[in-house]
Amino acid sequence: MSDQDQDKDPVVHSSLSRPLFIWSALLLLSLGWALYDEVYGIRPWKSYQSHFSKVYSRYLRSVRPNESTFEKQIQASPEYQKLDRDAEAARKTVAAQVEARDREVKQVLVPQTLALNDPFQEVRSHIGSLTYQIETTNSQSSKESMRREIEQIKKEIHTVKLPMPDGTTKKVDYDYARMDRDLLAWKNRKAQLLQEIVDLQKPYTELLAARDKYLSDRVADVSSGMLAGLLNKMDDFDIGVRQIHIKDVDLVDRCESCHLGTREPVTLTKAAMGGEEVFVSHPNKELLKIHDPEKFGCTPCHGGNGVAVDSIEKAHGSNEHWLWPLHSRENFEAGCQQCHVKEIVTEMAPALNAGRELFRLRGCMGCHRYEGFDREPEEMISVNQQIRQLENQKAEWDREIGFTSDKADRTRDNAEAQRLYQHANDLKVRISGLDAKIEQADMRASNLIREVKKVGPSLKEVRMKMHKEWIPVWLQDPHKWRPGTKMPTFRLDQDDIQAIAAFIWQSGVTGNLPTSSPGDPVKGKESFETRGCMACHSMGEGNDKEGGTFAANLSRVGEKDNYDYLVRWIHNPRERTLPYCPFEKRDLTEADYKKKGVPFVFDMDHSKCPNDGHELQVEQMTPMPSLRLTVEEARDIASYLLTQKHFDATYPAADYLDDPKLKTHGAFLVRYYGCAGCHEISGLEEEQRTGTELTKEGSKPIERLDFALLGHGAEREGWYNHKGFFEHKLQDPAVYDRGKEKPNKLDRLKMPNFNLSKPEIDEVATFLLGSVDSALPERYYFEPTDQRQDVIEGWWVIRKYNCMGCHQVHVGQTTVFMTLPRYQDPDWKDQRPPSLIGEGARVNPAWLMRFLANPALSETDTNRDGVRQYLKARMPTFYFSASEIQKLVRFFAASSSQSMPYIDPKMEAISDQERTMARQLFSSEGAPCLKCHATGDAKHDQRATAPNFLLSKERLKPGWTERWMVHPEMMQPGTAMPSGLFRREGDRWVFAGPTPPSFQNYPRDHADLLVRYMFQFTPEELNRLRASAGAGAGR
Amino acid sequence: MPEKNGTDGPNGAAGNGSDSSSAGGNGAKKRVAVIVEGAKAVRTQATQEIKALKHPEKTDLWKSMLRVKHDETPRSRALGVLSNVFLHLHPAKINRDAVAYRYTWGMGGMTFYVYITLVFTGTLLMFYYHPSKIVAFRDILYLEHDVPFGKLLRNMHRWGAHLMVIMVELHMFRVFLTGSYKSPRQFNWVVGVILLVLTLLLSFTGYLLPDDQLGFWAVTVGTNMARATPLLGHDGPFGRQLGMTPFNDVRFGLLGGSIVDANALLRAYIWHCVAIPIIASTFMVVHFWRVRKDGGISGPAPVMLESEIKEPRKF
Amino acid sequence: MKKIYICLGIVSILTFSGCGKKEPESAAKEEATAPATAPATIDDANAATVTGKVAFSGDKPTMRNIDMSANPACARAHSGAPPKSEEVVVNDNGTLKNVFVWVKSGLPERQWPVPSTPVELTQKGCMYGPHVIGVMANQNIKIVNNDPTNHNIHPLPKINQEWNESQPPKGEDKLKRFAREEVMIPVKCNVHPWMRSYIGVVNHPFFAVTGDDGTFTIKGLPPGTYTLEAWHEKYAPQDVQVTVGAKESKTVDFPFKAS
Amino acid sequence: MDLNQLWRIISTPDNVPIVLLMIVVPFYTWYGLSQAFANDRLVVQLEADPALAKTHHRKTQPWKPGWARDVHVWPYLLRIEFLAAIIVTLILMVWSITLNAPLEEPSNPTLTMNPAKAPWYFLGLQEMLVYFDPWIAGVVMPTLIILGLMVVPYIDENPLGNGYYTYKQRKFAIWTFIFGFIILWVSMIVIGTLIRGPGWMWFWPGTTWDHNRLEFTVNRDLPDVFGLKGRVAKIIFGAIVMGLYSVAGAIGIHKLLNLTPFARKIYKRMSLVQVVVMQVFLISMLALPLKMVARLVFRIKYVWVTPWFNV
Repeated sequence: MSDQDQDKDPVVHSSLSRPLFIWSALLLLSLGWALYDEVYGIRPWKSYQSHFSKVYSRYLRSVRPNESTFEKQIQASPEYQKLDRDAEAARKTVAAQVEARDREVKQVLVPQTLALNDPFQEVRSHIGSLTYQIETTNSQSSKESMRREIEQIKKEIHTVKLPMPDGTTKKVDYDYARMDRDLLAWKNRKAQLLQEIVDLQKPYTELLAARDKYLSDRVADVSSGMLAGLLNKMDDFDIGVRQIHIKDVDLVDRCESCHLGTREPVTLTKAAMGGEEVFVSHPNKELLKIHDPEKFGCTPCHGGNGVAVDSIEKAHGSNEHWLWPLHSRENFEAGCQQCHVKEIVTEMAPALNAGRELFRLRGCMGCHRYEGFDREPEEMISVNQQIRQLENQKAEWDREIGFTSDKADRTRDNAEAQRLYQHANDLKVRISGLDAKIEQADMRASNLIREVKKVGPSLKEVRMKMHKEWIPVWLQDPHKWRPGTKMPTFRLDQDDIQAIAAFIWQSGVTGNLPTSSPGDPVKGKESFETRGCMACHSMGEGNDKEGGTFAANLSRVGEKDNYDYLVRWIHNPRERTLPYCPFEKRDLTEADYKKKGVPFVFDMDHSKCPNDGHELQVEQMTPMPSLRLTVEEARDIASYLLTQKHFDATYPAADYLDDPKLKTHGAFLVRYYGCAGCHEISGLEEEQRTGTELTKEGSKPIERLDFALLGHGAEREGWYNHKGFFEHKLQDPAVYDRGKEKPNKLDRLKMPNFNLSKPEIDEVATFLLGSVDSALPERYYFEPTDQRQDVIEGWWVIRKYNCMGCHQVHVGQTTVFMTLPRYQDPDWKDQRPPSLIGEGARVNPAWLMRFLANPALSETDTNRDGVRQYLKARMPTFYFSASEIQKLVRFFAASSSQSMPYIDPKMEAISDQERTMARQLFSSEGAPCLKCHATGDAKHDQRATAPNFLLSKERLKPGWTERWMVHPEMMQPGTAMPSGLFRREGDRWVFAGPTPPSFQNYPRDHADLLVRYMFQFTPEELNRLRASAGAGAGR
Repeated sequence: MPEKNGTDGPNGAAGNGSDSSSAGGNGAKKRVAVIVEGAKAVRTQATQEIKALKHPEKTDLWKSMLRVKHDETPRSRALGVLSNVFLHLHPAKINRDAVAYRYTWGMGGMTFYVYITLVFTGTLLMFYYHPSKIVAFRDILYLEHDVPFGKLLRNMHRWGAHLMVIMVELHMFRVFLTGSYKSPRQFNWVVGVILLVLTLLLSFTGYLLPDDQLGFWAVTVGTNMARATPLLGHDGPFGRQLGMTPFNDVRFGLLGGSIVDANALLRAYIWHCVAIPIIASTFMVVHFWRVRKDGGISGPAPVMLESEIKEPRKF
Repeated sequence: MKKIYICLGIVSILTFSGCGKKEPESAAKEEATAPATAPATIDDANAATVTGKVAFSGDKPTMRNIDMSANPACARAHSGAPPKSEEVVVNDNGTLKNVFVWVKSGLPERQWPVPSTPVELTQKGCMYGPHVIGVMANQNIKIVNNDPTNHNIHPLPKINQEWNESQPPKGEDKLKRFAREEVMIPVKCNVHPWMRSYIGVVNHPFFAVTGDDGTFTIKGLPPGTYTLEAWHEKYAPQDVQVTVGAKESKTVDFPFKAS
Repeated sequence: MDLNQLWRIISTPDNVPIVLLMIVVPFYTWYGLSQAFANDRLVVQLEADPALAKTHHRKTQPWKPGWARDVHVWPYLLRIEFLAAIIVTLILMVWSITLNAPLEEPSNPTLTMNPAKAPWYFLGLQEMLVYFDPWIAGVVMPTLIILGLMVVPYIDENPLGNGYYTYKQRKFAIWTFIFGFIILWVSMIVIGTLIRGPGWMWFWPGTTWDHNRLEFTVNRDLPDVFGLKGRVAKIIFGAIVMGLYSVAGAIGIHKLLNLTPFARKIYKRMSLVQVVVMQVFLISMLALPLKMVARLVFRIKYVWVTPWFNV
């Protein structure tokens, strides 16, 4: 630096332009960055979209040749060609006429109307404005003058150049009236001509439609025309946010900005989309049809943040602080639960249904309240409350009647007295209404007592049922003794086990069991395997296990049960040793009855407490039904079951079970661990649940889920969320005790281990994850007020009694019978219990009600099945309560869209001649009906494989019967009822085989005839039919 | 451009001429000449005026807007600042060393600049925000995901607010270190303290507006202190004795309720967007005005020696 | 102006650098090339033949009589000799009848021509005949009712579609086919519970059913190593490995034992 | 060492300003003080050389005769302001692009956040809640801080150091301010942000913020330490202690202000009102660290227990 430089004032002479430039440049750069961020950085969907349009068009192009060659083949087919030719011919025949009309419209009417329209409108608007002035002016004289003016205008002549059909123009003089007239005439003429064209072309357009339908009927997925359309769409694919906006909920879902293939008409797979899973179609189009995304959006079911499109993490809601993250693959169906919360079975949600079923069957609901599950006890309380309220109301009105009458007696004014008397009378009538209400509530209460079921067996009967030594072994680890059992493994030490076992043993009731002689185990095995036991119970261990999972596996039952008890149990599982009085809160004994001098009898018909008249619990609280077996058969089965054991199994002596000192502690532990949630236990009948309520567990703030010491590890490992919490808890319920210092055993987590498999854990987790306090508005909830409500209610009953073990109740369902090896055999296949799909359309609800109450359809002859006596498996008696029967009947009606109540359709009476004809047909060799259908003849019925026609009238609905005869394979593919029995002839069904001679010249529908015959069938007619069949056979 | 305009003129005139000549005869020629003449005059005038545009500062329009000439004479420079409504807070000339960053740290000015930025972004944010429960949170999501530059806007507002608090504190730190609060600037320091408080309150009221857990609990914690106000809070000393309950104490007044709820949100919004900015702006005006009136920026002043201390005035 | 250009330049660089997303190219192509197997013709020149017989050892089970008394129309067809159950038919030469022998695996992936002639399954005297038939997938089965009584034909496949159609006495013949390989499909008649037939549906023409002499012949096999299976309705199926060269003839015997 | 936790705390968007604060406050402290020391050296030089003092321009900034003492605002100041505006905008832009403003769950009054923290600039007050009752920490203290700041110009009677950085000439003022600003304000914020975890417990940087952590501390009131039982006795005792503290503090401050001749000179210039006001504020300011020590070291909760309030 020189001196001169030093002398220069640095403040004045320094230049700032360089830093200014640099910083400005940087600022501009940052602006550019902001712009980039705005346009691309936080809009990753843009690149997804351009990628999609590329991959998708490539895919469309690759499938198009296939489709189009296929289509060309169809188009080359003679049928198509013929349709095409016909259409063309039809077009040609009317072409000239159409052309003439078209020409008139286009060349005459339209141009002329156009030419006349302007002058007409001008005059009209002038008149209009004058009219307005007339209407608004006050001066009469000016009104008059304006009216005159209007008249003048109307008379004015306008010369209009009208174009003529030949191309020339013609000058025509018009006044207003004529213009108006002509325009109207032309308009009408035009409409008439256009209609004529349509009418003329009708055959052509119809043929064209037929031709196109022929093509579309034969192209499976999408036509090549459609593909071309899609391709065009891809060509002008515009990149932009795709969003669903539902205004009233303020829901904005932009999921489809990246998931572009979701609703494409072509089914897109991962492979088709170049390995990009993000572009695949929704896997269940059916589901999307019910839940139209335009109405439901995406996130209400799937979770995630529908608004966010700036990153995958945010869009899927997996960022911190977002409360509703996307459900992961194994828990997809959690989304269903939040709206379908009232259901136990939701169609198309198998994992969720399985989760709910586990929650119910494994007894989770014994400790955890969940709205809707095990609701009977709660309902009982509310019904009793209702009864009390009604009684109070009644008493109050009663008093008021007294007061009012008194007051009326004393009043001076007649009118007033009359009013008061009237009021008193009104109250009386209203009280009678209350009585009816109370009666209903009473009935409901007694129904409810029957409906309460427990997941586990009653422990009151252990003394009669069990081997004493077995109990401690079982308590030690139920899953070791019987893998997969419902009873979970508790964290008990030896002292606890002894105390609990002792309490259970000592609190058991004793009673007299009839001693039974031994039965035949071989016969018993046969009965066990064919009567239907295996729809619920399984037999065999490990891989040999066969049968249902609804109830216990019985492979080792011989090691633990007493024979006599087992016989009683199999004969009627509902039979109790002692009735329980919920009012006195104790089991009544014979002494109670004796005191009152009443015989010691308690059953459905003798269900009142002798002491206080309250409704008694007279049944075991088990869903197990009675198969109406004879005592002999019960003995056989019991003998068979007792052979089921490990012969080398030993049980240490357990004398401490009688040690009274252990009882108190045992009682404490039993209460502490909530055993009474699943078992009926003396003294603990009214126990409350010990666990937390889980109805809204899925939306409990994560902070409230106690991860204990695992929280930080969970955060690191990425399972610090509801899913992770549930899964770990279910996997090992004690997991959150890990590392905790809890010297007192009772401080430990007490939830027992259910030893669930991974899929089971996923299913339960799905259920819990869906159990949320939904933010969706009411209308999204599936709470139908129509018949679908009956379906919801019915499913609870069906699940409760495991109807699906034997019957197919909904389409696509597998029953346990369908999986049993024995029932794979062609002969045994017909022995499977009937499918109940379409049951509502098939049977008369009044009959169904009777049948459900008494499946034997007889009070005396109970050792049989009321309808299908040929089946070895037997419809058991469930002792349904009245309301359960109502629910079931309504369920079947609703699932077949049948209106309730059912009114028998009026049926045309069958004439004698027709009856003879039908009888002849039934008994002819050509018609096989009587070969399979039972006739009541013992010998014949041995081989029968179908119900007796005598039942038809009461049991069936005629419409269904006819549809069944004509097309049984449509209702039950693979049914024993052969199809093709009738063929269509004109507009009637005609029997396909040879008909008796009397049928000649019979002009009516054969199927209808047979239906009428069946529905007017009588026992006498059956005899005649049998006789004639015998005679026919003799022929 | 001007050249092109110029050439266009005759062409147009010629076209005109040819058109009229076909219509008229001899007299038409004269008329054409007159028109051509006129067109030429217009052209020259246009050229001149366009040339004049090269010096916009000399136009009347310019003068009317800026009132002063812009040349590099000291007078013009001084006038440039003094006669500018935005710049006249500055004096025409200042202490040569005050220009350097060392002394001032620039914190005051930058705070003001950030404040302006905040007003700007805040105003834009107000277009998209409704101060009511549920909607407020949704609006933030909307800002984040829908509004063009909405995310940037919100980020700038948030970080600007934090930056402003930091800058205000540093400004105060500097003013203290340089002893600038001393006579005659004592009162401006007081104004500054008030502005500091207002800045904190601005930031605090804004904290609640997204209505998320963070803001909700921060404000809950913050306002919970108010319940312990002596005499006026129901948890404060002598509050109970004076009949304070959660429903009539000072906290209730702040929140418009006993809990942080819709009313609190609305109050925070109005304080944040209307009341405090107006108050703060007023104090800022006073603050700046006092800076000028108290003799401009305090330094860097020449150092004073102990020996030069004057005796204080005695009252 | 310059600044704007620079800025634009930078912005555009940033823009394009963000766009370069790699695309997986291959997947769509793979999809397009689905396995398209050419229809194969049997190469007579090199064809090998496998023959053999199914021997039966042990006690010859007695053939149960079928009681048709409930159905006089059926019983009449067998006046005199009551028909016997065809569950196990042991020929006089100690071989087993109605054994379905087929090439279970080892054949190249090819489409074999489906014969246009249908295989016939008759109902005569309320018995199916033959008791065991083999067809190729999509080959027609002609079902004939020669009885004066109504039958219904009810195959109970596990893989193919199940159906159950009635056929009136002397009614029109039915042409039916199964599209997928399945060994075996039992067929029954619900009206006449004793009636039973088995249909073996195979993707190729290399199968045979043993007849009265208990032998079978599988012709036209391309050279190779195959697993042959012999299936019998009562006894467990047996597998045998066999390798044949061009024009070679091999003999394979299956020994079945009474259980 | 839980680096993950440390990173989480530091990278929480709302904590970034605190990190910034931790950088800029030391920087500017150094920046200001270094200029102060330079000026002090100049003062020493000038005191020593009265002749030079007459001619010297008395600044550390360079100066040559002929240079203008004042410069035009336009362009010399405005251009810098313009540059500053650009830089601030740039910083704000980059910060806003790279870091998103926090947005947590929608507010939920039933779900308390743990820890629930006030905005960072109030964390000092929240930290004080540990040591004082809310009415002091939340109401009295802030009021005192504001008033205390306001009275500063009116009690500072030191005529030196007006308009230039200096340490020597204003030792007491600078120490007081640095103590108040850096120790009591900024470092409290830092503690509140980085160190106070769930349950407002003390977590050293690098330890895991464990929600399950339990701490056992018994805090006693000072009267209890001395075994006082009666209510009145406690009131009187507390008042006495408070009084003693005030007197001791006043004497201490008085001594401090008379430490050097220069200080004495300044002290003498102060009026009685000024002295009293200053004493009040300084004593209450000192009370905070003393109470912290009492609480953290001696586990003392309250000093003065009355039925109406506790101190």
